[in-house]
Amino acid sequence: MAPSPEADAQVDAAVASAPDAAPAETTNEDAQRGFRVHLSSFDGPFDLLLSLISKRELDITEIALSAVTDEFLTYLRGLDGEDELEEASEFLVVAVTLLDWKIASLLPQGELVDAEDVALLEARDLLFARLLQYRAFKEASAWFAERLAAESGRHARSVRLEDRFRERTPELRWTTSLDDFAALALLAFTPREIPVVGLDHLHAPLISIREQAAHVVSLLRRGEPVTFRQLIAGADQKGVIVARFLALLELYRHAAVGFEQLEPLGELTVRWTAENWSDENLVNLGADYGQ
Amino acid sequence: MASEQTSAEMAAPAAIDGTDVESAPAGIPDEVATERALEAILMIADEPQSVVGLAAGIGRPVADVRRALAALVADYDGVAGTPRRGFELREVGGGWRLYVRAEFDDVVRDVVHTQSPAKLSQAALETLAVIAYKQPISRGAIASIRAVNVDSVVRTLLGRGLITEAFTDSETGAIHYATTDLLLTQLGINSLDELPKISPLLDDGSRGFDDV
Amino acid sequence: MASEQTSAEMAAPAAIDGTDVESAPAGIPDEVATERALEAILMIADEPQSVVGLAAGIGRPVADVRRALAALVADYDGVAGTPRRGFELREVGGGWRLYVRAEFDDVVRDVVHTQSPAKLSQAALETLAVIAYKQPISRGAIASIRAVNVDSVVRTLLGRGLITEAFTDSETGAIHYATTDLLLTQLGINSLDELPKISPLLDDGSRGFDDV
Repeated sequence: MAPSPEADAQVDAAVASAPDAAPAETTNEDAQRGFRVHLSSFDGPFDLLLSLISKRELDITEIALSAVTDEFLTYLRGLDGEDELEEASEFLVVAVTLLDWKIASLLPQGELVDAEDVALLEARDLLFARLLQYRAFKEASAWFAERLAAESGRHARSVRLEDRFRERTPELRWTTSLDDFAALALLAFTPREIPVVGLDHLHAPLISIREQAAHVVSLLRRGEPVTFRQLIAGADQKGVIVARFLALLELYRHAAVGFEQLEPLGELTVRWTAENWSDENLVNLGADYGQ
Repeated sequence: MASEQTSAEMAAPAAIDGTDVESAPAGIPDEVATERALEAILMIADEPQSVVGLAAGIGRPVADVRRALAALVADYDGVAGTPRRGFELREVGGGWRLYVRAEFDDVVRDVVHTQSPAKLSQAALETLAVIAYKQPISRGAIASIRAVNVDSVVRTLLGRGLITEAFTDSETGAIHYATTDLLLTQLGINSLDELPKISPLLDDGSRGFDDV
Repeated sequence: MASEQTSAEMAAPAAIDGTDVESAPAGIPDEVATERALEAILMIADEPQSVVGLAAGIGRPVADVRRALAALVADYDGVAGTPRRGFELREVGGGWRLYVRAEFDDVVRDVVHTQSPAKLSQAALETLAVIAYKQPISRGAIASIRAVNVDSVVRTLLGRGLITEAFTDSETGAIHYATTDLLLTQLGINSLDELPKISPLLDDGSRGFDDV
C-alpha cells in the first residue's frame, strides 16, 4: 500500500511535536535532554534535524554525518553512566540508519551514478519511508514499555491448587527422553540476552567489533592516512562495514584516530594519532557492544 | 468429550440451585447461581479464562456467562451500592481473571515476593513493536525494518514467551513470528485491537527490502 | 521491610479506634478500608496468612484485623443479605486463606480436569531441567537463568511432585528446590549422577538460530 495522505499527516503531526513539546513520550530524550547539532546547513536539536530530513525540508546529502558524530561524541563526554549509554545507543541506531540511507543514496551502485536517476530516487523514497517506519515503531515501543511497566506491578490471582482439586489433574504423560532432557537443560542455560542494556541491536552477533577494530588498527598503524573507503574495501557484508564504522568511533573516543574531510561528502580520511597505544587497549574495545 | 462433560455438569448447577433455594427464601435466580459458579472457577484459575471455556465448565450458554461476568465486574467495582472490593475482575490476554485492585498493589507487594524478570531493553521493545504490528513476520523482514541484526533480541523475546513461531514459509524456510497471549496479558490488554493505532504508517517501506 | 510502613501507619488506627463514625468523611469507615486491603492480600496469597502477618502487612492493630476478617467471613457467607459467594474465607492451620466454597467443588473439579494439560509445557520442562542440574536452587535464581517469572511453573512442578522444597535459606528466607525420585523414574535413571553431562555456557547460543 502506498503512503496515504492520512499517513503523512499523522507522521507530520508526530514529528512536528517532537522538538519542543513532545508529551513525555519517545522523542523527549533528544529534544529535552538536548543533544544539539551545529552545522553550516543546520543548527538545532538532533531530533529536529531528523524531523526536517523526514519532511524533506533538508537534504540528507547536506549533512556531514562525521561532523554530527564529532559533535555527538563531544556532547557525550558531558554525560555520565546510564544516560551516556542510553543516548549513545539511540544516536548510533539513528546514525546507522542514516548512514545506510546515505550509502544507498550517494554511493554509485553499479551504473546508477547519476543522482537524477529514477531508480535511485525510488530507492531514496523507500529509505525515507523506512526512516518514518523506524520512528513509528520507536514511538510504539514507548507505549509497550509503559504498559509493561504498569502491568508488571499488577497482581493476578495465581495460587497453589487446593489439594482436593489436585487429585483431579490428569496423570502426567512423560515423553521426554534423558537426552532430550539434557538438551533442554543446555537450551535453558544458554544466555538469551547479552547483558548490556539496549546495545545488542547495534551489531550483528557474528561480527566482532573488536576483530574489525584490530583490522582497522593494523591498517592505520602503518602510519599513512587511510580513507574510510579503503578501510571498508573488501568488506562483503553490511555488518562488517557497520562494525568498522563503530570501531572507528570507539578508536576516536580513545583519541587513537583523527578524521579529516575536506568537503561535504568528500573523501573521509582517517589518521592514526595515538601516542601510546598498546594492544591491550584493543581488548576492551567494543566491550560496550558486548563484543 | 466437551459435550459429555457439559451434559454431566448440567445437573450440578441445577442441584446447587435447589439447595440455594432452600437456604434463600426468596429463591435465587439462575443467573446469580452462574455468577457464584464463575466466582468459584476464577478462584482456582491460574491464567485468563475464556468465556467459551467458562461456559463449557459450568454448562451454561455463552451469553449467560457474558452477562454474569459483566455483573461480577460491576459487583466488585461497587457501582451499584455494593462495596468496591480489594480485587477486580479484568478481561486480559483473551480471558477473564481476578486481580488485586490497582490501588492495593503497593500493600500487596510487601506481602508477596514475586520475582519479576528484568526489563526488556529498548532494542527488544522496538523489535516487539515491529512484530506486534506486522505479524506474522520473518526475522529478515524485522531486520530490514530495524536496519540491524535482530537475532539475539528475537531469541530473548521467544525465551520470554512474548512471541512464538507462527509458521515456516515452505518456499524460503523463513520462520515467521507472532505475538502470544502472554504478551497481551503482560500489556494488560485483551486483544491486539487495543494496540495504539499506527497502522497507516506501516504498510509501506517494506517493499523493495529483500525478505532475507 | 514492612516495619517502616507499619510504624508510620500504626499511628492512624490508634486515633481512629474509638472514632469510626467521625473518621469517615468520604463515607468509608476505616474498618471497611481494612477489609478491602485484606481482601487484596488474600486474593493473591498462596499460603494461609496469620493474623499477625496480615496486621503487619497493612499496618493495622491485630484486633482490627480480627474484626475485619470476621466481617469478611460473614460478607462472603452472605449472612447479612449479601450474596453467598462462590468462595469462602477460612481459618486453616493458624492462617486465613480464600477457598472455593464446598458446594462448587464438582464444577471446579471438572474444570481442573479439562484444563490441566497431561503433558508438561516447554517452559515447565526447561525449568525442571534447570532445577535438575542446579539443585538446590531458589526461585529467584531460576528466574534469573530463565529470564522469566517462574512462579507459576514452579507451582506446577511442585503439584506434579517432580520437585520438592529442599530447604529454606535462613537468611534470605528463599525456598530452595530439588528434584524428586519421581523425576528419576520418569527419566529412567537411578540417580542424578546419571544425568548426561552438559557444559553450560559453552554454547554461544547461535546454534539452531542460524537460519533465515
